[in-house]
Amino acid sequence: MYFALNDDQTALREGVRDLLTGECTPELVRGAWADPAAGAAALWAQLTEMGLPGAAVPEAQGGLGLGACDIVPLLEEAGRVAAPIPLVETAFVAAPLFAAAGLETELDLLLEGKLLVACALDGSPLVPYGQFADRTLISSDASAGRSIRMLDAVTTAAAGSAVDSIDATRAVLSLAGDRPEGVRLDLSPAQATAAWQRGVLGSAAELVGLARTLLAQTTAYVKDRRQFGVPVGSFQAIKHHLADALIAVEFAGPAVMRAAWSLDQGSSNRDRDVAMAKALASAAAERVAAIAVQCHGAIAYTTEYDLHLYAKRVWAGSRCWGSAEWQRRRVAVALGL
Amino acid sequence: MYFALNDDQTALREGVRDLLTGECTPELVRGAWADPAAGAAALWAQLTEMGLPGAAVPEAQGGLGLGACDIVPLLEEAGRVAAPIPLVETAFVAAPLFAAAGLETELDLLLEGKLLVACALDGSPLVPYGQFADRTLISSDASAGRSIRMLDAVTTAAAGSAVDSIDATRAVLSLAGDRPEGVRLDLSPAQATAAWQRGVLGSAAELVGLARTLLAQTTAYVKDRRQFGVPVGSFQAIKHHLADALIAVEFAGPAVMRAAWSLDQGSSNRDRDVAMAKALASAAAERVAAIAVQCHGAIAYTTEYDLHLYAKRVWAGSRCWGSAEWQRRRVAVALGL
Amino acid sequence: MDLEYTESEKEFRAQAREWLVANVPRGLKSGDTAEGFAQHVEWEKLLYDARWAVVSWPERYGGRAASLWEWLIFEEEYYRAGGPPRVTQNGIFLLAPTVFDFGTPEQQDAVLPRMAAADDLWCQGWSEPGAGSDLAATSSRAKPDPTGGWRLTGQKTWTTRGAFCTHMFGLFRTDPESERHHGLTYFMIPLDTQGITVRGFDRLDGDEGFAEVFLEDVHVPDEAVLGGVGEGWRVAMSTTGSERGLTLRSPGRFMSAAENLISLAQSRPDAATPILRDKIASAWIDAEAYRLFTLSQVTSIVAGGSPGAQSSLNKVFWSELDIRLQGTALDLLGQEAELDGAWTRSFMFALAGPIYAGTNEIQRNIIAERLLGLPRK
Amino acid sequence: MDLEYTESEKEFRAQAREWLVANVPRGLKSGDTAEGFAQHVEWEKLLYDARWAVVSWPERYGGRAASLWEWLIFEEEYYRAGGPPRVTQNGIFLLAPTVFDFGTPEQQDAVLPRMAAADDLWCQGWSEPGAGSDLAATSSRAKPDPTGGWRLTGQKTWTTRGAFCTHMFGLFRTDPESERHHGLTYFMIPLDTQGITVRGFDRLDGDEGFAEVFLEDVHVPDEAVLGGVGEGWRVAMSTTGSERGLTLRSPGRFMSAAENLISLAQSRPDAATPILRDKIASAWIDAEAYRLFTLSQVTSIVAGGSPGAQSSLNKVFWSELDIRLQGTALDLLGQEAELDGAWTRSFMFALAGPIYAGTNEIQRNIIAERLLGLPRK
Repeated sequence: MYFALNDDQTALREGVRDLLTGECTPELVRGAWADPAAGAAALWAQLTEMGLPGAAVPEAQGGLGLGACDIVPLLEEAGRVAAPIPLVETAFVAAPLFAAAGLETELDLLLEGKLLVACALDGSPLVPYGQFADRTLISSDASAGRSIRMLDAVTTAAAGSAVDSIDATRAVLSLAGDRPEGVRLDLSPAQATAAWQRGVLGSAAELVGLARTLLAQTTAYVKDRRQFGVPVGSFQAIKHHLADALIAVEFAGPAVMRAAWSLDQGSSNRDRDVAMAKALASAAAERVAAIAVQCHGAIAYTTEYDLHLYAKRVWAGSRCWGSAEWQRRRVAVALGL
Repeated sequence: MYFALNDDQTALREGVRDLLTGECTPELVRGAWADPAAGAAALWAQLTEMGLPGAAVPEAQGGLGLGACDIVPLLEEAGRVAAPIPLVETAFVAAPLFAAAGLETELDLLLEGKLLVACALDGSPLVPYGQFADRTLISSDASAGRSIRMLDAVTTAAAGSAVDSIDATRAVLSLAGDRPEGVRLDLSPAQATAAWQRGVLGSAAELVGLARTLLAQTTAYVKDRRQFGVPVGSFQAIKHHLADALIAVEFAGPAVMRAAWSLDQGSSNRDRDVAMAKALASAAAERVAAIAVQCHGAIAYTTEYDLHLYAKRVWAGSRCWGSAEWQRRRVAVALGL
Repeated sequence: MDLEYTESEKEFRAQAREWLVANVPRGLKSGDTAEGFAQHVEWEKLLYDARWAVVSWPERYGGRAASLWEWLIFEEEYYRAGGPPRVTQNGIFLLAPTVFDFGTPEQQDAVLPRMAAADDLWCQGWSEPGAGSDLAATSSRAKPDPTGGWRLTGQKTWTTRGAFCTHMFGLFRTDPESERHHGLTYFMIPLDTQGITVRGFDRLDGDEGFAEVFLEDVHVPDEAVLGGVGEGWRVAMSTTGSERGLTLRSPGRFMSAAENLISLAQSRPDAATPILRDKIASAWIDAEAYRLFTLSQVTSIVAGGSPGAQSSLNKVFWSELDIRLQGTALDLLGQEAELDGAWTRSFMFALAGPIYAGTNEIQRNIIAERLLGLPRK
Repeated sequence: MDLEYTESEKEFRAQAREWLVANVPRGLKSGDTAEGFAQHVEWEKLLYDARWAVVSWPERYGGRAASLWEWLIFEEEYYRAGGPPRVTQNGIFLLAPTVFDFGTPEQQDAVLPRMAAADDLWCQGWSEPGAGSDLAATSSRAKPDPTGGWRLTGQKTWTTRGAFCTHMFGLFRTDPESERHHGLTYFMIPLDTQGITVRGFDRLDGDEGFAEVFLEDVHVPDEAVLGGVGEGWRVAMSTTGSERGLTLRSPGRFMSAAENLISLAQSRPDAATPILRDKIASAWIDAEAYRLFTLSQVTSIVAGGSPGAQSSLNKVFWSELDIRLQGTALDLLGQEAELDGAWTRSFMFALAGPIYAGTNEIQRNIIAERLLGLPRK
């Protein structure tokens, strides 16, 4: 039993953290609000240099051959800086799927950092990042191992229309009406289900990262900000809000890492464990975002302050890949309820 | 529009409050723990002098002819002192039912203060006060206006066995196995439903009264009790707990009074309004009880201190006559959800 | 107990409903954008022309001398008809009660009719950089001008719709030696006065609804003072009482929102899980409980009572009810909640409820200290 | 990452499970009643004889020198097998870690084996009338006896199972001039010493589990002092750290409770509404999250770390999880929740979780101040 990252994992995580802290600044995220495609491209180029596109691709197929336990901490780092890019979808969902399905052209482009992928995996008409993604994966019931299809950018653009997300970096496309057929990927049901699970888990990891940033920013703010002659953070009510926020994050984090382990081990409980991770991560991120806004007060409400960049990513993303309630229902079923 | 008690109602309420404050002391309630029948009889004799058994019975049939708006404040007062007696069941549910069904023998005895009535109206095998009640009303689906039957004390005792409630004053009987038929009351479905609604509403009123007492005792305690060199009540966390308790009570109270009005008016929304009242009252009482325990600390845990007399009545009674969740479901249905 | 409205109140309701149904505009842009604000002002003028802008005011100021009951009825009908948020609300609901209480007859005549007609558009100048809910930390100052009137210098911020308004009210420190809530004075200031710079900035929900207001040696006449020099704290507390109390959030708004939530659920039966139906029923119950609480409060006010610290109960309850209600709507919307639509904007706006008009932390302190009598320290 | 136990740990689990399944007693009365306490002591002696009483202790004191991992495994198996609450827990989990850290070898030899064997039964003397979570307000005092040893006078209260135990540990003020957490000393006291009166009183859940302990000029030898005169605060903090941390509430207890809750729901399908199923899933998820958090904590402790203020996270989380879990059981029971059964007793006992071992209000202060670095004042 050893429930912690090993040295390699820690080093990789720190490398990615250093890169993202330096590159994916609030200014870059703000730039992506104005031009999502350009923001994503700039960041993706940096991450490609570190080999991230191929992180989950077997070494034999040109990737890094990393497992979920290696990659999930990196996705949490991406969440921490609100990386405005479909990192989960491209590197964690699509890349190993392309490898498994033998889509060599797409895989090569992806490994070179020239392909970003969007997902509409859970039957919603909405495709986050669909406005600029090079490929879109689409499935009506991936969690149950149904087929996954792929659209190219031209087909996607023709079938969809841009809609406004509260987080402009997500460049959401809406596929209303009849969806194009696209190319059906040659996958086993287990491979399709695993892709869904990676998406859910990756999304959970990002939400935990976002929650950590919201908590850190709020903690710093209430130490500094004075009201009634004392730091706001010296009021017991504020302390208890932030204690609750820390509890939410600290008990979600290990569940996310355990789900990564279950995926890597092919555990028979992996579906339950992934669902539990997302249920806790969504609930924690929503809770922390609300506490962060409340503890900041009015300044949380201005877009000149950075907080909204992270809070809106939470509100936009927490119900994607299955809301907390939806995921708890999966856990309930797994428990025989 | 006038949402307050009128002078007569206020005077009646104050009369009952004065009586109960003087008579239904914590010592009397403790006595009823040891001997529930004797405790109830002692208190019932006092209340009979004020005419309470006939409160809801038409004047033509020897009662006071009061409406729900008159009686509900009295039931709240009974809750406030944790009156160890089936007051709701006897005076608010059974008395007008006996009058409506033409059960003259029972009505006369009841008006004379010689008959206490227990209810198992919601299909549960448990009969609070069944160990000493003179009659037991029983129905499997009274809320839908199904028939109501009546058992005498001998039949009830033969069919049931005493079980331990966490609140010994409730002298619960369990009717396991086949239930005796008893006497079927000659009632219209509307009369049966109205009896159920009075029970739900009366129970809600008692819970609001209990919550008020728990809040008052806790408020007094935290003003007095010192920790870390200051009154416990000066800590912001304690203040906020008690503010939440007050909010819960203050927003449940008007809903209970409005449901009384809806019953008196025969409003088409009366079922929804009664359900809403009980949903809020149960939730408020449970919340306030938990806050009361937490703000007291260890002393809440000793039976030498009075708090438990009121908290246990809440825990014992909050799920009777329909839990908060069950009642919200009725509201949801009424709203077309 | 009498929970029926009188025939005349029912007639008032019928009139209001008829006019509102026929006249409430659809599809206005947010009143917190420049374009939307102009649309809203047009609507407010229409309201005023039909004498629905300030129903509870005396007729000479453009009202109908409506009772509190009629005001509640009007608000219910306003929101039921889908009426948009009032961009005049900071004037009508916050400044006006103070002018009625503290203004001279000349001030009342000068301020109120133009406010009702949406000719003057008022914003509040409460917050300053470094002082949010802590009104007593005001550092903007005013000094007497030797030639008469006052000279104002300082900075206000978080001024809702400040970039679009014409006038501002707020506190300034007139006694430079004073601290905290002493030595403050309440001023009413035309924003086109020389020395004032207004800078709008964006709000979380995407609208440019906030402004900073910079004042540099701004001259205002003595008539700009409301309620006496050095009396600002007492006067302002009266206004924040209004802000927290009945006036800012009438029950009609939440009842209407709860009905809309039920409609949303009915339009999405697959999304309306038993858990969400329970939350929706809760939201409706809470909105109704808020209405009932308000009715009992108004009964007491009509009988001569004053809500006092009770208004803190209102503030905490409606603001947290609103978050639960709007959050449940997002759960019904599922992934679509991320779209920049009415419900999601309402959710984000609802999160501000526990912050403005005195944070809920402060309100809970008030409840505990003034209603329950817990010790301050 | 490696979330598998080793073969030897699995073997340890199998042994523990086999013995526990064969030996765990059924139907004991509550250990907080006189009759039940005697039954529990018998069970504790059986545990000791099979060397399962103190698995993590050295073999010379009756343990198995089990690792922290093995201790977690044992706890899981203990609760899974339905093992009753340990009436020895205040000794084993609170006093013993302090004796290991601060005791002399002679004290360790004198105290630990008899504690493990349930020959000496320890209760804690923390609270005093007027001082609950405020340990530093201790006013019981000890003064040096001219002939050696100490003279103790004062009153302790809320002493769990005090009426049945043989020994007590607690703080006494040895420096009469001192205030708050200075000048306190940690004593270990046989309750049969002359001058001690123990008065049991009833607890909310009906058991007579509390006691007041009156000390009137009680003589104890110098060896009764643990960790040095005047060092009581530091020593006690080490114990309360244990109390709040890993040791008092191992995850096995909540995992077992969550499994029992699932069984309860399965046995009452009509009562298990979708809302309750969601709450049950939440309770299970939280119990599992608590287990996982603990595993990462133990990983860090095994690597030489110390949980420190992190144990406040544990305390708040398990105590509030426990209330949600037991409350959900009552909802499943419906009206039957009022019966004096195991679930209802567990619910009432769970309400004490946020109170004892330092209230959750204090824990949240610690979390905010020590883990997040918020200012104390």
